[in-house]
Amino acid sequence: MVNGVVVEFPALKLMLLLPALGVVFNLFLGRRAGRAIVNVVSVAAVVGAFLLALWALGELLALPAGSALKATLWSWIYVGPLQIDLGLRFDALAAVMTLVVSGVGSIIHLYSCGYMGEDPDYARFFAYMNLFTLSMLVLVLGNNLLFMFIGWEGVGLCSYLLIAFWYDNAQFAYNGRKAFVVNRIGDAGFLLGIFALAAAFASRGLWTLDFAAMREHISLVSSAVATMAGLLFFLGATGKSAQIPLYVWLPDAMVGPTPVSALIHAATMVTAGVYMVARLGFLYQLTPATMEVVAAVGAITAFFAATVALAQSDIKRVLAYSTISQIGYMFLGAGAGAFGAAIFHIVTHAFFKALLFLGAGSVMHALGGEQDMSRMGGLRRKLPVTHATMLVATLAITAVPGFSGFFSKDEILEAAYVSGHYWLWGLGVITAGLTGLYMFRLFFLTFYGRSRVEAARLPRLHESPAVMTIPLVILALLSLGGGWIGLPAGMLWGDRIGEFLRPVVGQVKSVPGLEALALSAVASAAALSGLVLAFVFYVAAPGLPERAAAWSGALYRALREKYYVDELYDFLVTRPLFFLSDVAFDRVIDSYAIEGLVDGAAAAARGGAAAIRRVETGNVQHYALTYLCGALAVLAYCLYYSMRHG
Amino acid sequence: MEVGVFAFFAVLAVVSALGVVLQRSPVHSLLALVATLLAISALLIGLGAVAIGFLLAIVYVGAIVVVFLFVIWLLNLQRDPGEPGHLAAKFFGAFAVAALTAELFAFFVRAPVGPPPAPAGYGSVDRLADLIFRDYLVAFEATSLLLLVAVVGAVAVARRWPADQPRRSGAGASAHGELRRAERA
Amino acid sequence: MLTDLLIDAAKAIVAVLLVLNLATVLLWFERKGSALIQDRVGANRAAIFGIGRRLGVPNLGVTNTFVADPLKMFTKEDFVPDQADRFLHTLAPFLSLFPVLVTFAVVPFGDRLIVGSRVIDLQVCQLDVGVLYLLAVLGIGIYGAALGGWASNNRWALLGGVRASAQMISYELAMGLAIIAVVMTFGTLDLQEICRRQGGAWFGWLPKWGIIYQPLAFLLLLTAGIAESKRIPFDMPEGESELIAGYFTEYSGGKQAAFMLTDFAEVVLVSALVATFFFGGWQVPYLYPEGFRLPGIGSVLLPNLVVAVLGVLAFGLKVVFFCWLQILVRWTLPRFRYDQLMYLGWKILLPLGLINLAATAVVIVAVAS
Amino acid sequence: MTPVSYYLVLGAALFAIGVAGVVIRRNLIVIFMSIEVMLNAVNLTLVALGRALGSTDGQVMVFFVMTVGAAEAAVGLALILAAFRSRHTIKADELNLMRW
Repeated sequence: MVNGVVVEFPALKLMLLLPALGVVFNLFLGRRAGRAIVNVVSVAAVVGAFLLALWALGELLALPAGSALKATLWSWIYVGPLQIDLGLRFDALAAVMTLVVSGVGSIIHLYSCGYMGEDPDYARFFAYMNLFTLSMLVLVLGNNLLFMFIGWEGVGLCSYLLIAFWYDNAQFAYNGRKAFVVNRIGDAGFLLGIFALAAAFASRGLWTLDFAAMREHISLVSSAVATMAGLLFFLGATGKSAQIPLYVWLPDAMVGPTPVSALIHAATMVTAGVYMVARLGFLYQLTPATMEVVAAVGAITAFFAATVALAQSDIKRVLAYSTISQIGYMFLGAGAGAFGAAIFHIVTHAFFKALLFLGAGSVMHALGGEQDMSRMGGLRRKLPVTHATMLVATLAITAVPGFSGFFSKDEILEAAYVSGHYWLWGLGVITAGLTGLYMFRLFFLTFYGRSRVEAARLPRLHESPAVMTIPLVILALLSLGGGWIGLPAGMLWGDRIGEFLRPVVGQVKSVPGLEALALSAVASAAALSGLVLAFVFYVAAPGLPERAAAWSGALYRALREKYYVDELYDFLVTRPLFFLSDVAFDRVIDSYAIEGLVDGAAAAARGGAAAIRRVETGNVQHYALTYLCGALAVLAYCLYYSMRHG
Repeated sequence: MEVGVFAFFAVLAVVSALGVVLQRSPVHSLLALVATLLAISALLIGLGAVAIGFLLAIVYVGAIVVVFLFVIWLLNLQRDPGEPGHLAAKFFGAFAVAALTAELFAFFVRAPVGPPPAPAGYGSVDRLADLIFRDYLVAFEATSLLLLVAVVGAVAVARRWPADQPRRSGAGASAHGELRRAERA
Repeated sequence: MLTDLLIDAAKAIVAVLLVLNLATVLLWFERKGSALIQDRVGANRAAIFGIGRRLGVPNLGVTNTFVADPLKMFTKEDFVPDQADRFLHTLAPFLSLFPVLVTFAVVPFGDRLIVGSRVIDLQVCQLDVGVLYLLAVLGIGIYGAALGGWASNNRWALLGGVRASAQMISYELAMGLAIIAVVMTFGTLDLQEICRRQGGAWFGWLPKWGIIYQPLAFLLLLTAGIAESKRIPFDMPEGESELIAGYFTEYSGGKQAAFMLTDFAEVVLVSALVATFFFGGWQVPYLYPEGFRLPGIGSVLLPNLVVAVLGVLAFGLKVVFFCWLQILVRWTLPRFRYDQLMYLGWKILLPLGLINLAATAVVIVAVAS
Repeated sequence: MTPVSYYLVLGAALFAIGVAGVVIRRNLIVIFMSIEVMLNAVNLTLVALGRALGSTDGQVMVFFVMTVGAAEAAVGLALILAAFRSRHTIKADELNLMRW
């Protein structure tokens, strides 16, 4: 399958070096350098990485299909036959991800300069942001599982640091911890998956974690091991990408600064799980069962999150659930074998979701931090640019034909249908309708209707500065046109991104043109009906939602309370754990066993010391004499040795 | 002839080294130390290490031992009363030293008999400087740093801090203080 | 073999006698010179049978300086204080005088003398590392004063001894730095060789003496040398008005004579060193081994013997000149205070010496490259 | 030439004498002087062995030993001074606050 060449390309190292320098600078000199220099350095670091990525892409395109660029940073672990380098590999998959990470990252960094313009801790913020970019690039570019895992952990760390960025708020800090802990559960799965895979290869005599080598020799792995490893990796993916059952952290992560939500919790980090599954596609293709699990979890999560999003009133929370839902789509695509489509959806999703978050940030900026949609409304005229760009983004996520989301979502649903997952396809279509509903609910509640903004905030209502609106416009253009790189096969220039990715992620069978058109039509109809419903509910007949809510009663409350999942987790996991810690570990094991051990060791040391401290007479000459005796012994041994051996 | 010169300085070195250890008065010990060092430097010159021999005399006799002398004066050390001290320690010490002597002798008596004739320029300043400033340059610079640190440390340790100044009355003490103030100024 | 030994012995004896005699002459010189400077008569006693007076020659005090005083010195009771350390008390004067005298072993007092096939170097002991020897022996010289002061068991003497040793150790640094600068300039540690390299002339008329290369080092060496000999203005160790006579307060007779002799021998030594390092030693301007070569005038061929003798005379003349200079200094300048003395040594001379050394090194490297 | 072993044996003897001084004498200053004797015995041995091997490195070592010895003397004597100031003794066995 892979017939390209691998070319040494040292500039890849530079791609990591730039954000790393940004981190070091911001961390140690940032405060002293001042805001302007920090802004310039941080943005330049990421933009530089983006330009390098473009250069690398140019190099890659010049090579035959399936080629890759590589660079080696250092030799890392050399234990017996196991040799792991910190190596970078820039193939088509990595190229797409790198461009998204650094490109969208650049835009969001730029936006942050404005958004964080008044925060006193800007240097720390940008240090974390650059560190995140660095980690994400490591995750994407790493040529082996272990190096990838470093990036994986790095982004988790940055996510934690940035969620709890305003750490003096106890709730924010708690949410940060929650994200971290939930992620750790997934990471444990990832790590166990690495071990399983490494062991499986090692038992056949292949000591490697390198993607290319593993892919080449994947036939060595039995399907049972592949299933286990695949499920473990997928557990990791559900943690990082916020899928059932480990999605609970993402809605709470919205307390971080909005650019963080845009970059980390919408555009890049949360798609890492999808990327990982795509990267390990060769493994998943071995085990249809795992693929089924991935697809099912994806579709169910998509639907589930979409329903919850219907009833949320916090603008960022709605976006968070929509993110979970969209990533569910990606996993649906990946589970259906359409890794290319999943990656394509990552790209388009990055554009419109970043735009949505930044737009929401712009709205919040204008309203002085207000996140509750019930206190918005009628902002269309006050925030024209935000309004226009948000409209584009909402159309894109609703998958209205022609906008970017349409193409990628269409591809995914088509793949689900073609691979025979009709139920999941149906769920996806329903979710598409829900998407249209809740997204336009958000849009209309925010920009249309009667203004519900608090009176005190009205006079200061203003459009965001250019440094924030320009990123919005760029992202809007990308949301509008970004999908056209992946048209359905045979149309105009065809599926360019799919062809580009094909050597890495493989191909799915497609359906005849007419059937595909029919599938698209169904999905689009669902999406548009959601749109229309939203219009009716929130613009045409504003009283309707309340009545609907009252009518549905318990269902609506369940949706608003997110199906009580947090409470369920609290009851099932958190409380028993606290109880166990408190009673069993603290009062019994810690008090008696561990303290007894520690005290016993201390007592033993004290007793021993009391016995032998008499040696310390404090008289230098006694020490000298002792030393002399030792020297005499050594000398005697040397003498003996030299006499024995001439 | 040569052996005679060696024997003379060897005996001088040993006798005066014994003097260092056995003299009751520190000043006499010190003088014996000077004699030992001079004998050793003469022996070094006899071995062809001319420059190092003279350097030893300059550095040790001309500087280091003088500092010892100052300290002896500063502490106003008189002759030791000669109390027996720890007899056990002395006994074991003497025993250990005897063992050490025996072992060292056992080692060294089997050394090569005659040294080869010294090559031209052996032990000259040129050769020495060549080594120090080329092969051992880093070590040399490190010792210069060491000396600086030692000087600073010595001043810091030996300085009379205001807190522990024992205030004594009397002309001598105040003159001393005046001198210190003047030196500091 | 035996001849060599004899020649060496002869050179040594000549050198020692010359130094000792010169020291004695200096004593007289100082007495009369100080009298001249202070507008008094000075030594004028103990004429033998009044011969001079009968002949109408003014009594210059020659007799009491050269005959009566030594006689008196050596016949006086050798007094050792009761609580003194007798051994060290006796040893100290010799420990003081001996190093100064043996220092002269490496000071060249003339060029080669060729007798038949034998070449005699007019230097007691030719030593490749003469300068190191010089510094080593001067270092030992401290012990004489220090131990003399300590062994007397007298507060004044001890103070004098402490002052003397502190002063000498302090000024030895400046002295060493000055000498090292000269050594770097000429690239040798051999004093005879240093003299030789000061031969010849620039532009045919300016003698290549050390003073031209190292004027600062000359001042440093002269100053430090005077301090080393513990004479005014650096005579704190003996400071009569404060410490009676410093470290030799408790000395009398021959031992005191040895201390005094040390002083004057040191004066001679400083003069000899200054002459050797900075004024060409035995070099006579325009005199080359084959004879005079006067710039712009012509040359005169001379036999080796004449050249050698001229060299020795020139060296003597230079030494006497600097002796005179030191005596002049002694009787003109007031005494330093002790802290001023330390200040001068550590904070002026030492930094100057270091700067001079660094500058010399830079210039040497620049010239070499 | 004098055999090198003579020098080595002499060095050993001087070293042993120095050790004896360190172990037996109680006066810190004298102990210190004995250490200097030991150092210089080692210096002698270094040069003698260097001579036997025809190398100058032994002399360079002596050079470094001297420098270190100078530093050691400066700091050591300063310590003795400080100790004397606070405890009014320089008897090695009376400066034993650091026992037990």
